[in-house]
Amino acid sequence: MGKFFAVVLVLVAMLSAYPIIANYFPLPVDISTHGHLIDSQLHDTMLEAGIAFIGAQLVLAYFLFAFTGRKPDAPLKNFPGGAKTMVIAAFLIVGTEVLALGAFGQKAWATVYFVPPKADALQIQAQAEQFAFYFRYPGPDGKFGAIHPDKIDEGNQNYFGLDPANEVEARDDIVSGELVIPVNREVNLMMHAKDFGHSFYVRELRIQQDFVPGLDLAIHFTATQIGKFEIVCTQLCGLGHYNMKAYLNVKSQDDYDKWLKEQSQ
Amino acid sequence: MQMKHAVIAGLVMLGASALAVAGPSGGTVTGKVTYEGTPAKMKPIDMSKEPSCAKMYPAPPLAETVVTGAGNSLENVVVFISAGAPDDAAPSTAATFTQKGCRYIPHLLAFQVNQELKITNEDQTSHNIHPLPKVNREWNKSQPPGTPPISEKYDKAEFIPVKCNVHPWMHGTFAVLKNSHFAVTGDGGSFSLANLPPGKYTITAWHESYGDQSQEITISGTEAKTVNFVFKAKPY
Amino acid sequence: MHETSAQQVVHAPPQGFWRKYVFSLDHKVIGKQYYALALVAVFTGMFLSWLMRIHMVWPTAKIVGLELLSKNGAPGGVMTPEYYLSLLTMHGTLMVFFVLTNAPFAAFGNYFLPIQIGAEDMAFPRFNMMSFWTTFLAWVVLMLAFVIPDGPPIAGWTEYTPLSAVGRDAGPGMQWGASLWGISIAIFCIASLLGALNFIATTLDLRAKGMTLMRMPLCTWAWFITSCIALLAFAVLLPACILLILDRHAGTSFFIPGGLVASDRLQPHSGGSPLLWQHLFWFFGHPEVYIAILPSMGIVSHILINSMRKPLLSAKVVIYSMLSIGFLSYMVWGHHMFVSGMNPLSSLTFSFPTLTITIPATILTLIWLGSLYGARIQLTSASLFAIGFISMFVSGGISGFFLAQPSLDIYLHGTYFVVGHFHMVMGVASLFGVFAGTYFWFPKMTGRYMNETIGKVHFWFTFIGTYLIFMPMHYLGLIGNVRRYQSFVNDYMAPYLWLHKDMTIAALITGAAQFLFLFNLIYSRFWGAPAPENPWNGTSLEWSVSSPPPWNNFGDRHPIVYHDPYQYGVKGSKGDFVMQDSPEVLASGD
Amino acid sequence: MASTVTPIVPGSADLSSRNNRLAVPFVGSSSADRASRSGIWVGIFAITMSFAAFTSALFVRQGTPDWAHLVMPSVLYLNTLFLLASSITLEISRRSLTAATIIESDHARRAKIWLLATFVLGTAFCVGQYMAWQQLRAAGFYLATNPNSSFFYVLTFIHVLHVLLGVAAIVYLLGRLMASHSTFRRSLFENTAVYWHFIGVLWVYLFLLCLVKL
Repeated sequence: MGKFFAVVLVLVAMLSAYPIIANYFPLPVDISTHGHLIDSQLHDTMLEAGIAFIGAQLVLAYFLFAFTGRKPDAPLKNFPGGAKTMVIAAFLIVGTEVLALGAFGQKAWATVYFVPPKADALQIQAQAEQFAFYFRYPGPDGKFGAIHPDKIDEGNQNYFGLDPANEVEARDDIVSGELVIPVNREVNLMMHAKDFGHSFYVRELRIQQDFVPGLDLAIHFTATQIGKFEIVCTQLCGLGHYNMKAYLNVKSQDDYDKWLKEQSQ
Repeated sequence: MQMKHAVIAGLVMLGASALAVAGPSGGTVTGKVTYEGTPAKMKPIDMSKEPSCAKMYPAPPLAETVVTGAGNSLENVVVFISAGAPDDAAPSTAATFTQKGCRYIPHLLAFQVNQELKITNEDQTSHNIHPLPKVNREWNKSQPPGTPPISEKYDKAEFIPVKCNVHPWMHGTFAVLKNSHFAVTGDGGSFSLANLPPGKYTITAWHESYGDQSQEITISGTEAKTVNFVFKAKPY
Repeated sequence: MHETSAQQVVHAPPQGFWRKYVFSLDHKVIGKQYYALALVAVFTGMFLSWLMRIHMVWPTAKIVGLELLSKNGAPGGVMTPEYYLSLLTMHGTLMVFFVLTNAPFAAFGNYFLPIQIGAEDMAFPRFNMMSFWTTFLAWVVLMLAFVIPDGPPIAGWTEYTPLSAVGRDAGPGMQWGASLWGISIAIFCIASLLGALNFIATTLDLRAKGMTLMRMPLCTWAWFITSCIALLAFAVLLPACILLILDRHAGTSFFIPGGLVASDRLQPHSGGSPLLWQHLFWFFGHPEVYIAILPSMGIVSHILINSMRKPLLSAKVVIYSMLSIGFLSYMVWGHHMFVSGMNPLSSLTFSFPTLTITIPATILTLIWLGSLYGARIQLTSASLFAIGFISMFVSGGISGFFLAQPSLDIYLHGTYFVVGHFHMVMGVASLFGVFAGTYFWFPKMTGRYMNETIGKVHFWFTFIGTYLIFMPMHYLGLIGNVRRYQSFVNDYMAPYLWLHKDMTIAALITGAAQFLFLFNLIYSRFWGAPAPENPWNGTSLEWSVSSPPPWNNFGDRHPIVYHDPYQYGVKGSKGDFVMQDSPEVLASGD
Repeated sequence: MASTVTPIVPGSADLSSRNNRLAVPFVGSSSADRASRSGIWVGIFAITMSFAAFTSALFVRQGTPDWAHLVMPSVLYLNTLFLLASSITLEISRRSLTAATIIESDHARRAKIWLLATFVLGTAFCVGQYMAWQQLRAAGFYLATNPNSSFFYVLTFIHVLHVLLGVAAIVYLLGRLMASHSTFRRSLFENTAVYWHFIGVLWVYLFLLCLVKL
């Protein structure tokens, strides 16, 4: 039984690690300027964690193989060094790992959260609601109309509760169900939640940020590749959560300008 | 300008109603609903979130809050007898409300108190029907594709906004009415209420964003009357 | 003071059916009651997970008879999106509160903690009874959510505000279902506080003569530490639930900000803070993870030592590691909120203690592994699960290493990576502890052995099945598979749906295997082979009393403890072990 | 040493356990006595944690635009006096009881009277808190009026619940003292006293918190 268990453990370790080693589940293409930091961090962690995982399982397997079904009078041995080695090992190996990963890991985090957006970053407002994202561009005047929750009229496409009747800034605001941005241009996304908590997740951008009702956050990123990517909600927001998605449409500067012109008609 | 249009339209309707008199019992009220002023420009609905629906339209459909037609005619106005007529028993036939292409067909569904309401989902995606009544009981049901129609009833007269929680742009209206004398204006904005027994009535026209208007009329015998409604349209 | 004996008649021998089996003051009966409740809850939760897995991969599938469970939730047997979320919420709540908190901690703790420290009962038997019956009440209130027309809440077991706080406009189940949830959890908090209080007082003051703290068995230590954690955690969750209920029904705005428009209605609230709920909840929520896993660590150590026939490399190190885990568990709650909009600086301050927790965890693992070296391992169903626990703990624990890093959490948060992680380490691992404990202590609790053959089959299905279900979740997390989706409509998920199908099949088989365990329990309870007083040649006090023990545990005997709990691999009068309360003098030990 | 103490029966069931009679000076020997004392302290710890949670909630919640100052009802000052006084009376009662040699002694009689006073003051506090709520309502501040009133009602109400628990314990003790030649655990009396002082301190804290923050 012990031998069998050992074999199973080895198989488990190998089969669990194989898909990762063979890269059956590759990370999506990285279209952000900071993504490579996260990817390399993930790669390093995977390496260390993988070694620890396989190592532990194999050791467990070996000990099972060696020390099960022994005769009742078989001599009991203690692991050389005893507990002290274990503690020291844990502190050395894990401790250094912790510090290393902890320290390096913060770089990616810092570039996302601590570096302020450039002054010329493209200002776009994102509103998350049950169960869609809407994006607002300030229009020619470069100013956003104020949000009036009581004026929201979705049947009439007024998702933000704009008041064009009384506010000039609101009249030229462009609202789109698709996040269209120019390539290689920093975007400062101001995040507003209309009803509940939502989240903005684009795998390729390596960006995930919650929308917090009552707390308007901003996150900034630069897309480096033209194409269409999925924006999904990762924060449980109600019955349509699974279906809450939009598209990130990265266009060349010209196409983007063209699109903007069409919209402002 | 608009007035002139309306008058012409009225005359046209008079001519038309002369034929309608042929109806056997009771009088007939016909008319046309128009607007004056500039109505808000309906924006195209952005369905990019739901590709299965978006691909059903060559060009994005317009929002239906205000639907206008030739000659300033106004659609989706429900015209009904708000006073003077006795309450009618609900008909046995069901009123059907269909979700197709992530829109409500019809946009405004008028039916009677206690009349069966059948809601069907012809889309490939899950919908969620959430009427927001004030006097009736509120319910909120999802309808995955391929599930049997939802059957409901309302026991009080009310104009009920209907929304789909999953697709924010999907908005419609249930007009739950006391009696069988009602009509919803379609293309051209005209309506006709037939078989009105003689009597004094208040006839009301209701529009989801322009509110309602009422007029008093007296029907004697099988005469045909014309009633027109003109709503004030706002650009925003 | 600790040398004081706990000699006292805590309560008179139980008379009559009600006192004996229902409103019993006997910690052993109460322990069994907790176990039974957990058993019902775990099978309910498992059944819900079946429905979820089936629906997840065949969203439009008609599940026969499901419409009977809920007419609105599953019209014509096809589950609606919100009903999926209802089941998800109930699965999480049942499993976390009524299984992972009840089974390893309340059930086994109640039954064995007093016996293992040589007490005749808990310090406050009436509190003890109350805490079980309040727990039961909490369960009843929660299950009511299934029968009310509104259905169970859809906000997940974390009940994030404002979704959980605004009521009807948040969707089906959020009108009364969510209120029931809040009330149920509030009641559960009170019950757990009473229980924890009892555990602590009992451990501190009712220890038998000679039972110093360091002579307590490791599982007793685990239960003691856990009760300290629980005392803190539930004392914080209770106020949170009260405030939530007030927001829902009294119109206050603790968690609900102003200007929210849900279902086209402007919500009449202002100024509340959604993050406040998250902070309060996770201040409870993360320690809760250790409330679930620590008792299993203790139980597993206890059983491993017995089946290795030699003590661990160092019991002290294990105790200190568990203590430091318990302590650190209060400094790490923020790692659930890295991308929640919390100040990014605090994310960093939370990530370091989180990474640090891996040190005591690693020490524990190394101690377990290292102790296996040179042992005479006997593979019983119990020890199989105990060893399986180590494997699970490693697999699930290591993935926590990714999530502890804010920068990786940006990518992995809210994906199946998280689901795989906590199911393995918090869910299955601690359940392995419960299984091990059951196979190990069943003879003591009932006087009969469980069937070993069925037990082993049960183990292999469970062990392999677990890996088949939860390992792939990590992979799916890496490709950004979002959790809590009722069906995977994202374009990038299309190539991977087959994997979800396989996981569903694995889940169905593994789940089915659990009925072997259920059968084994019931069968062995009545027809199992009779077990002696000390079937596994154990050393701790529970093996010094008859199986099952008398109502006052030790009869008129007042046990006196002479040794450390784990005198194995020594020359004792009875064999290769010496029991804690046997006065024989040892060359080794103390 | 302590292990020589003979078993003790909780409650008054067993009159034979002589060392549990009031007549005998209290000895903290019985493990059950110690357990109940640890119990009360552990309980106090838990309650403290809960109110710490409420406090942190208050600190997070403050400073929002809807945060409006709340004028404390004047009766609260009186209530505070009541509760503090009740702690003193209870302490006097406890001491005279410890000094009591036999149940019928003057000490014991004094103990009863002061315990009664404690009960009266405690009840007065609860009534006073109720009046405070009435005053607030009269001033138009309801539970949901603004976060300040919300917190005030929540904190005071939950505190009063704890006070009522203490009052119940005092009533029980009174009953025991009134009944002639009854015996009960001194630890029960001691623990009640500890708990009562605790809710007194807790109230002072809450009152200051409300004064400063709300």
